[in-house]
Amino acid sequence: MSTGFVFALAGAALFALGVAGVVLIGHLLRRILAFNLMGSGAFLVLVGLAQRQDVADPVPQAMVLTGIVVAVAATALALALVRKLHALTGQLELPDDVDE
Amino acid sequence: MKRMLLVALVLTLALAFVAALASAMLELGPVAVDLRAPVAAHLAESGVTHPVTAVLLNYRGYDTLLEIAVLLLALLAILAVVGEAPVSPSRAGHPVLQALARLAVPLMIVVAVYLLWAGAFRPGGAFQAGAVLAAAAVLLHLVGLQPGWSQLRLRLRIGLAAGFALFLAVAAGLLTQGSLLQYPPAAAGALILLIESGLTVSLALILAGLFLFLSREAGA
Amino acid sequence: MTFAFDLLLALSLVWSAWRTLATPRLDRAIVLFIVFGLLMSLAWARLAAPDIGLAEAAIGAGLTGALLLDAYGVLRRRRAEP
Amino acid sequence: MSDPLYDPLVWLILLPLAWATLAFVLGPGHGAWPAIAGLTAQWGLAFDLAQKVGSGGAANHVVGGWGAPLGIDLAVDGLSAAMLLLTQTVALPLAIYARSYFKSDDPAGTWFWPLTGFLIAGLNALFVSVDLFNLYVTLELVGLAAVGLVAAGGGAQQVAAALRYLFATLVGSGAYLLGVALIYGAYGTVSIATLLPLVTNDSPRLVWIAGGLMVAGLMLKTALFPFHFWLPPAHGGAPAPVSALLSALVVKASFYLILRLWLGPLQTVLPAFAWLLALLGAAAIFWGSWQAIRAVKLKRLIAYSTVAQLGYLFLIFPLLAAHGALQAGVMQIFAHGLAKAGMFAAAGVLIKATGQDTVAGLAGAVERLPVTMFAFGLAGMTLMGLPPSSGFLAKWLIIEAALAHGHWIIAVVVLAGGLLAAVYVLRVLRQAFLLTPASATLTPVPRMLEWSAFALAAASVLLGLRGVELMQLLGAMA
Repeated sequence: MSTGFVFALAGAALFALGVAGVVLIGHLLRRILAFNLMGSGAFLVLVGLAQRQDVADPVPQAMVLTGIVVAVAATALALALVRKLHALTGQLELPDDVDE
Repeated sequence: MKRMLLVALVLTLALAFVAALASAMLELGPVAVDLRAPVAAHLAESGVTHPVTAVLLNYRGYDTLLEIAVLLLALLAILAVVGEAPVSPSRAGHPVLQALARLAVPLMIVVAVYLLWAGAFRPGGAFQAGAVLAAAAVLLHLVGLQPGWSQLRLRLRIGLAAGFALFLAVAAGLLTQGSLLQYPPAAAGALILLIESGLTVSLALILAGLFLFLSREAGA
Repeated sequence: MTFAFDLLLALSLVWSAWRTLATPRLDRAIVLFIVFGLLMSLAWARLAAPDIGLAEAAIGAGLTGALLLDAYGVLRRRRAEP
Repeated sequence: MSDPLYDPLVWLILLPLAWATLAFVLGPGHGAWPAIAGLTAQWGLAFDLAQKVGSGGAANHVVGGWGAPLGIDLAVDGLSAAMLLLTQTVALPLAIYARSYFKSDDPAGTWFWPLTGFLIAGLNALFVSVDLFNLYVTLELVGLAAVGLVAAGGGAQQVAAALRYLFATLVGSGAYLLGVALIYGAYGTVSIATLLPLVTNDSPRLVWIAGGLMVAGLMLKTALFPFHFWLPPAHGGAPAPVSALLSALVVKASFYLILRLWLGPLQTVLPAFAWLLALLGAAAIFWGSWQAIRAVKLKRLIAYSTVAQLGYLFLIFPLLAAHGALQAGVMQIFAHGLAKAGMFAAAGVLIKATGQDTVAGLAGAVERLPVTMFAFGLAGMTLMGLPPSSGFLAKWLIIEAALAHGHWIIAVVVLAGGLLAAVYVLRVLRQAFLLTPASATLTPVPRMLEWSAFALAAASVLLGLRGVELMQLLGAMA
């Protein structure tokens, strides 16, 4: 089994773990961690699967560079929202959505 | 009890998904399109010799243009969320740490300039350079030499937007060559270096801003 | 030999990711996440992608880690104050 | 193209990026005029492009001059041209509305203009892109801009809604990205045109998983039942111009992408899911309408109506083989886009004027705000599907396509959905016709707010009379 393949498989596991985390975990900071794991998983699949013959492919590598920047942008925004929510309510979990 | 069932269900689904994905990956044959050949074939016209930089700023430069827009946008959204907050006095840092930071920062600037210049022919480029510069600013903040940013003065706004605006202007200007971001091969190297230099400054400011705008309410 | 290293690295990635989500203490979770980011940089190096390795270490582990730690610090201080 | 500098397709992306950046540099609260000027020009470009495409010419642009699969291509067919036209047509009146809506000291309006600029740029870029990875970047541009707009300057409720929305949109684009990664792994390209001949019935299993992931992610972003949980708080809690932009345009963008994949590279894979999507669409119509009927707050009601109206879009999937189903879907996108923008804009006026955000607080609105209530009624007419509105035309086309296939059950769902819509629209109108309570006070609102809401609502009805042109545009689809 090639290096690319091993990491593509790890990426698939990380993605699934991340999604399960986002779905199951209520704590918002941990949810942000889970989202980042999920993103890293997708990146590993993108490069690993494309390089399953172990020949470097610059195209998916450049895509992942783009993806990492997008992910950090999303993470920073999520953290800003969590900090704001905590400042306003003192909570680190989402309140129930009510229509009153 | 219900919670346990939910956890078990989701984890089982996740495992099943991984198993299905893994087995499907294993039965994959050779690919129909191999982009390595055209990437290498046009490298001479791309203006750089490092293939990843060629993809990032030339072949798929349009992706990168939009990606910088995403980054600037995220900073904007953060500003819209946190609003105008009173700036907290910077934490009093340890003098030894401050001295170390004073030593480290010039070194980091040198590294950033090297990374920017190296990007044309080896790993490196505007992103890594910008990240190192941003890290220098964050370091200064952590040891108490740089307060969190409170007010977004015009000069700072221009600095944050300049890299993107420059990239956008070059992309649009190259319409005269026939299409968006169509570098003339002779000028490609110079134009890419110009864009990357602008991006390095703005990326550093934006990445540092992500940190410094958020941490200004640190004392609150 | 290299295969064994790859396998070990891949397993450590998944394990550190799992611990990040499962460990009860938040500060440990964040530290584990930063460790995960550094392991990712190693993985990128193994995948002949040094550009991503650099970016991952600087942005993925570094900046994201700093943002998370800063947020954690503020939240803890807020909790301690009132 | 004779003059390379004038390519409407490219300027539809560059212009909003430029005025968004300008608005950011101008600073907090500034940028309304560049935005309105830019959107006016964009409307002209979109109209020009639609005419060109409608008369048989396809438009494309080879970014960087490389050509797919090495570079990124942009292309416009009838469907994209229609979406571009709708986007500018909805955004321009909303910009005029928002300029009067946000007072200079309103924290929600501080960065409204640059955020909206990036949102519109992302939408336009999404509608013209034919590269799966580039589409991912545009999805993130749209998603983060939308979340920023929802959260801007808001209280705890709004921030919580934005977080819910952010996680939904991030997981959605994450699933889409994994799908793209698998496609690249299987074929070595992400260009739609290159993929088209490669993806066949006997494609590897991985491609099916990829298709499922991409569509599931996009369903989450489109808020298709049961993934709609994030929509009512976000659309119901945001400032009115933002709610209007999100309901009219943003959820349509991810739907458009499902349609694009369905008709394009994944046409051999996705039809296996057709009835599942239609079933969820039907469930969305019933559940969304029921929640709208029960809603306490006015904007909550309108947001749940969006959940229901999105359901109709998914009814067309089992019918797509038939002539007319695509036209029906696009007509519904237009009808709901215009009507819902008008309705949220009208609701914004009502809430500003009466100072109350509940349906019960609307008593007496008709005599005091006749123009706005008339706008609300017109938009409601489109949502119910009464002739001659475009909503009627859309529902008629769906029913026609359904009966042509012998799928009468879809026709029944459409008719029942119209009746349910009538219940929640009439619930608002009935309240508005009640006598004004003596205690009520009325804050004067700028005329411009009322009339821009009216223009959007009226357009949703009048489009029903000019539907033929839109159909012709779609006829030019490749």
